[in-house]
Amino acid sequence: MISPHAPILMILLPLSAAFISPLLGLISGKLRDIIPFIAFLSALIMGISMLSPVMSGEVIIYELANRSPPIGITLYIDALSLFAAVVLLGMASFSALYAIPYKQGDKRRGKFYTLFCLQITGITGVMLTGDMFNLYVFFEIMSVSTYALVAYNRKKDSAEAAFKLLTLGGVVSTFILFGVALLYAQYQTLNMIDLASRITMTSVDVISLAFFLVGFGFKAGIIPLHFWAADAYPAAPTPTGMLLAGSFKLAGVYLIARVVYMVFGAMGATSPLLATLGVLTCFIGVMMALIQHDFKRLLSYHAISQLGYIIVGIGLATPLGISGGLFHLLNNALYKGLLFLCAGAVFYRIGTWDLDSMGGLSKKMPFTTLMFLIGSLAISGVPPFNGFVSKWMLYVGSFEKEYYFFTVVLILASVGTLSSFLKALDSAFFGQLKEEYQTVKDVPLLMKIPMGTIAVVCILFGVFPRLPLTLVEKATGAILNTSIDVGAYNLGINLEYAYWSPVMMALVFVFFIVFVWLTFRTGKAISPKSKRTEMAEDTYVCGEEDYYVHVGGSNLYYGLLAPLSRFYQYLKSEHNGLLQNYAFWVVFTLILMIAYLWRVI
Amino acid sequence: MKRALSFLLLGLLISIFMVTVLNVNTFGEHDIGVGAHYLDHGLQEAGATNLVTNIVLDYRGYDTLGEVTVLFTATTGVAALFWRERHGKK
Amino acid sequence: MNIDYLVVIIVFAIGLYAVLIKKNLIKIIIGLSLMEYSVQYFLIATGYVAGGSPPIVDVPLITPNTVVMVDPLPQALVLTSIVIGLSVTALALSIAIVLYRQYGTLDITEIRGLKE
Amino acid sequence: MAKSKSKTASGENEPSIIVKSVARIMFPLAFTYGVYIFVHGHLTPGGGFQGGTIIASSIILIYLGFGSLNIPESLTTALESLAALCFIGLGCIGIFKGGNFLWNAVGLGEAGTLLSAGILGPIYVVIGVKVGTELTAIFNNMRRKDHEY
Repeated sequence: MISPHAPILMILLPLSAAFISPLLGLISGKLRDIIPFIAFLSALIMGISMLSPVMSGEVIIYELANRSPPIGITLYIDALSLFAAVVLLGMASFSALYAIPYKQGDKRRGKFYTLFCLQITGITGVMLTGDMFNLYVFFEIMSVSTYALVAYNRKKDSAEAAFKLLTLGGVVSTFILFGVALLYAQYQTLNMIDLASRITMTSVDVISLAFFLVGFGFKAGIIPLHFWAADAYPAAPTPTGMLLAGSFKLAGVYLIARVVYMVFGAMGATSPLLATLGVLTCFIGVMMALIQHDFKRLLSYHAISQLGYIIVGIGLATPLGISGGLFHLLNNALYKGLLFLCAGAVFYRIGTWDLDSMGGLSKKMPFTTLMFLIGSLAISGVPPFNGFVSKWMLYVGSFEKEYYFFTVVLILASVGTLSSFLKALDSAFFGQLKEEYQTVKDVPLLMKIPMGTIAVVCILFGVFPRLPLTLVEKATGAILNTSIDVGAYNLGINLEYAYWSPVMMALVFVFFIVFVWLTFRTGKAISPKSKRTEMAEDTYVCGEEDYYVHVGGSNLYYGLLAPLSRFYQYLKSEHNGLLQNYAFWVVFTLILMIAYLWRVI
Repeated sequence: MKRALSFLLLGLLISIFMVTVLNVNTFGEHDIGVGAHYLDHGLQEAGATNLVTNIVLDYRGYDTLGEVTVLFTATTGVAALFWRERHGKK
Repeated sequence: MNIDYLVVIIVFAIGLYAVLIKKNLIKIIIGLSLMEYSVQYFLIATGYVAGGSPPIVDVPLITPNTVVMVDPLPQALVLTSIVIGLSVTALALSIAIVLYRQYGTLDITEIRGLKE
Repeated sequence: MAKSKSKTASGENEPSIIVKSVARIMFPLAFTYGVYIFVHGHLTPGGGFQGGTIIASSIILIYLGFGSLNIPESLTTALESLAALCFIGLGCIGIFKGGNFLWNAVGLGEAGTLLSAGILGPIYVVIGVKVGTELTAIFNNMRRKDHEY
């Protein structure tokens, strides 16, 4: 049943789509628009067809040009790479479907689709390759197409974000090339398996490892290297922004797991550093998100913060921690994608990203509101949504490793996430509907399909987490080079100090929904137009009495944040938009990594 | 302040490289590893007298496909940035 | 100690210096290219074999074993990375053109619309 | 942007007669040399990238000499996409012959002759065409002065 060429087809299908779509564009615009979707979907099917042999422990090695491994290039497909590639291609298909109506009015969209296909090709190529230099080449396809996509809108901010990303990304790509060159200079081979058996961690290897850590950490957006992310995610067109925020870091995290853990075998040395940086990322990302009043920028800082969880999971280096991290990666791709699509839907209809100027959209866009609600509950780790399961695994994982402080920070960050999403919900969807949005309609069906599907998957994974976790377990097993059964940990479900059951949680949640709904129905809701004369005492807020007071996005948590103004002053002075400052942090991280690794190894 | 720190970092990086990169191997007098296969068997297996071409197009032809794609990506990106509507086209 | 690789470090440091300190967009792009070139020098240098000739078989009758040739693999890698560097430079210059049109300046310290 | 409209195609300064004649003489030579470089990429130093670059510079020479260049964008787009598809197609020959992608399945000829290296020669030709058109397209895009924003 499965084709022996399925691995290469996973890359060739999106790649050919990138070349076919400009040709088709000369004939018919309609046909060109659906080409990316078809290509990603068929590549996804290729990936799924390989699932059963790979999940049973087989490693598929595809020898390109029929040259055996150390001589030629190979594609190396184990559970980890297949897991990453399938998640990526799945999200890419949703994004491509969403892009069809979203990009309809754009006359340049042919270029957009081509770049989109190339980006997916690059990321898939990075995930499937088994050769260090080939990794660099596909890494560059991914990076260059991302630069072009971020600049695509050619507005002020997109050009600026793209230039900063390009400069820092260029430096980082050079680091990676240097790392590959250092490896080649010592071992005269580029094959990953070959290298893994030869690396002895000389002082030159440490430099090379630091280069890779900075490079992949930059792509993922670990804290001192995250500056580009908050600029670039909002600047890119929404379908890309969604992938950048959700799935793009898949590549960064995958590469950390693949190269740092599996090729260098440096798990013991690097994992405490990664976990610490992960916690910092998580915390600072949320703190920055709390003060944002641009819809997409808020989501971007949350994307950074969610990455922190994943890195903590990877950095815990225990079976439970890594599977929690990988599962969170999958969940994050899902709900982050959903949230970006909702933000895109709002922008599609009202044409602004400013939270302060929105309000009351739930009356006009009920579907989008529901989707956004599901997304924000999932990202905040509220049971029974999928975000809770992976976060729970991370809490338990860090607790078991006796990183108690990390557990506390992770939980606090979840609280911060929930509160900033309350803010976004409140300012965008609830409250009073503004006059100018009276004629707003909900989004077209083609945009609803991907949003609805992702939301359903979010709930399914939350209630029945065993389903995706079998996949995650195998991927974890590939990293740790053993066969893992997270079920042995019982998902952290039934420990002596903790207990939860996803199905029970779902039932409780449904019960409360019903309860609230019944209360709402039997009681009498006070609508803004009703005279409130029966009430014993009227609270005078301000203005006319039949208005709700709509609190803008900027100052909902004023009371909470004002005492932290010193801290925020420092954060703001670092996020100052100055390229040299960002470059300084990149080089600083490099030296920090080298110093740390020298001490440890 | 940051400027001075940047110079400091640069100096640190140079000194780190001095003690490592300079010792990576002896210039011109080391084993050539995988490369030996291309020198010994390249002509028989792939057929081109230019052995670099054998590697670029045969042994590592997939890299070249990627490289061509990077150039294509850059071209498309430049075209997207400088795109303008032609009279009566599209 | 092996002084032959010193040029790699010097060129790399000059490139990084341009990115870290220089304010002009074009100089930053030149710095990026310089960094790229330095790694390419390094790759080429690692493939060198003392007294080696270019890896091209001149007359098909001579078996390759009789001539000392340099390692051909780094040359192939450098060929690839040169084209990649060229692509990045082309895109960087285009974005710089767009930035110049939008902001009317090439000074990166004045292009700070996105902060916090 | 609108004010330079009258001079967009022809450039500000009329090139001198020397530049013009040199461009006229050099263009066919440079173009042919570029084709030679990529056709013989598997025999001599050089290859598709080098040849393509020479071809693109010969076209840029035309622009320098005559101050105008009218290459429709659809032509460059079609050429580069077709060339890339040909590359993938040549790679797929290996799959159809029972091997893996990019397998050099076509029989090798006598070493040192033009048809000696199976699919390598055609691939370099395809790359030469592709790189030539791509660099021309980049130049063509960057040189324009009347972009829309």
